Amino acid sequence: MKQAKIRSIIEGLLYLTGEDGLTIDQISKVIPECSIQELSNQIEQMKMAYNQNESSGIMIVDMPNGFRLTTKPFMADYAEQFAVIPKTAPLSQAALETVAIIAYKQPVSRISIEEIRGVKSERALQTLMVKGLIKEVGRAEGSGRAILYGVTSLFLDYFGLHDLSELPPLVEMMKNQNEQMDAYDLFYDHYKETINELSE
Amino acid sequence: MKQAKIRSIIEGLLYLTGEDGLTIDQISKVIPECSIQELSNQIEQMKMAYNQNESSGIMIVDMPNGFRLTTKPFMADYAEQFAVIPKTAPLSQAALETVAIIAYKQPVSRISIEEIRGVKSERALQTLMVKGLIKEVGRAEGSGRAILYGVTSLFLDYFGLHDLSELPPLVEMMKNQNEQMDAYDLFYDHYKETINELSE
Amino acid sequence: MEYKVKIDAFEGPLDLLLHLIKKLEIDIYDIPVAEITDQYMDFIHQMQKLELDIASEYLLMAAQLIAMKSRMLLPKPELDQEDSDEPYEDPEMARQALMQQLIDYRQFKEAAEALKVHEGERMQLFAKPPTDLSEYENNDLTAIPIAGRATVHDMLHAFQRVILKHKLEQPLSTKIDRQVLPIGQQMSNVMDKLRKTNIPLSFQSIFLYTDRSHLIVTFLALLELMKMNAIVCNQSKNFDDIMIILGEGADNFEASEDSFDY
Repeated sequence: MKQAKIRSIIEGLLYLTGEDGLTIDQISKVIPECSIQELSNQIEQMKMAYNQNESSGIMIVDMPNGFRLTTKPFMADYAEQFAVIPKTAPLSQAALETVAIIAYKQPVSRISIEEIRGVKSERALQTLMVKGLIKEVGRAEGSGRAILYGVTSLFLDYFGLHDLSELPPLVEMMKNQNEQMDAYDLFYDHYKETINELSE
Repeated sequence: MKQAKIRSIIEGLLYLTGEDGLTIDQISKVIPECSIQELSNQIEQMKMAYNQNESSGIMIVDMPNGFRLTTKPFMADYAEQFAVIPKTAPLSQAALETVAIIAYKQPVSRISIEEIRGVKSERALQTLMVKGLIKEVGRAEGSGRAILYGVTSLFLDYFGLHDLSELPPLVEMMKNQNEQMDAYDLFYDHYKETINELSE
Repeated sequence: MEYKVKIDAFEGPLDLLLHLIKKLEIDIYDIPVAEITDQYMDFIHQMQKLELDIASEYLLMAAQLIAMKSRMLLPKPELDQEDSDEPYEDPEMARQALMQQLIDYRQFKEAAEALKVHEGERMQLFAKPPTDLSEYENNDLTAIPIAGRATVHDMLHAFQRVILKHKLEQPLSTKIDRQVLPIGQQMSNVMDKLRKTNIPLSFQSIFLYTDRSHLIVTFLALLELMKMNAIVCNQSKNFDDIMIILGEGADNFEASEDSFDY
């Protein structure tokens, strides 16, 4: 299949699926004659083409396991004038801190979160649950069987991250690297597991 | 304003409004510095550009007083192929919430569902009806004679239940929430004790 | 006045301590307990003078700091006293623990800042709703392999979220929001929005926030505007979205913030 044809199909599908986006698997089911590798290459090149094209108001962005078409950032002002977009309030500082702790330490209980933050965090947890950014991922061992929380794939989407490895590294972790290397490795292995889970 | 900029804004807005499309008046409100004539010219040129661009799967079509973006005719086959791919999450969050409320509260009217969810639920109900997970089970007493909904045997089949009694009782869920509260209260009491201890 | 910052500006005692450490240019790895305790207590007293309700977490931290400071003034006990009833708590250990706690908290605070940037960037990007492909879709649910189906757990989870959302929307009993949104101002907001977009706006799109006072003020503002004929509301059939457009009296509308101060 010609390169132009492949791109036109991908663009058409991206347009149709809008905010839902597409996974590379879905594209590959529609264009079975192309390898995943080739499809990925085409998408990367399309990304660049949109970005470089000053006459274009749209672009391709990563989302967990896939891609979607969005307007370019400069479009935000024009888009808002249309009032077609329900404006969502950004997360509070409390919710941001709480979700950051969950993202880095998952699975983690509410009490651990509260120990780190030094304040009650129940309301922040509820907000994050309702927004679908976190979920219960299990129960702690022991008598309390406390609920353990983890982030969802919507978390990645909400913050525009492709996967958890794109989270900025924690500063302190870097500083005491030697001391904490073992802990870090464990931590990283755990990361990878979570990433695998999310991509399932 | 540069021609490229004008085109990019138009493309962005056309993308956002999708099937609804845009009137030339609406575009002109967003780009007031351009005459209607100039905007029409730009759009005509954009139309040609999309048509000539073999790498593009979308095009601009006319509608009364305006324009909208759509996929090119050749995309119909691919759209169909895409649509029949079994989706991993065949029920949206909205549909899941709605069917859960119906399962536990049936027979229940749309208005009751909307009161519980706090949002309009017409679309979710339609989806569930089309998929055969819910059905009309009667009409409410009173003036409105609102349609009452219940779940179908396909619902049981889909969720792998033999009958409705296998649904986890709601009390359980509430209890979990209370447990969470209790754990919290314990934690808080512990705090207070510490304060008392320290201030003694 | 030394402390212009309100206690609301902080996420808790750790956040307040980090603020003081930064302001006093103290090395977080070598915190002078006496100094930080005095500064912290100063702050708390200022707040108490202003009769602000100080959360228990702040008082607990105050107690811990004072305990640490006073222990540091005492001489270290002799070795043979170690197995006495009162176990000796080394204030240096407590200081190290507090330092670690602050460092841990600070790095998550920084991570939260980074996430905030990501959030802001993401909020600039918009996508269209997906096109309805149901005409092509296979609506036969039984054709979906069991592994691909939603589970009872998914459904319960969805339900739980509904309940949580309900709970979250109940007003907090402990917090009284004294921030008043004047009706006149909200009327102006609505009119500005209508004039700027110049297309009919849905009733829903006017209500940006779900807290009760905001909803009520916005609703009253809409009623006032209707009475003035500055806006017209239409609903084509039952349960449809109510659409709002500018009315004939729109040109005469000039509200100031205090025009409806009730």
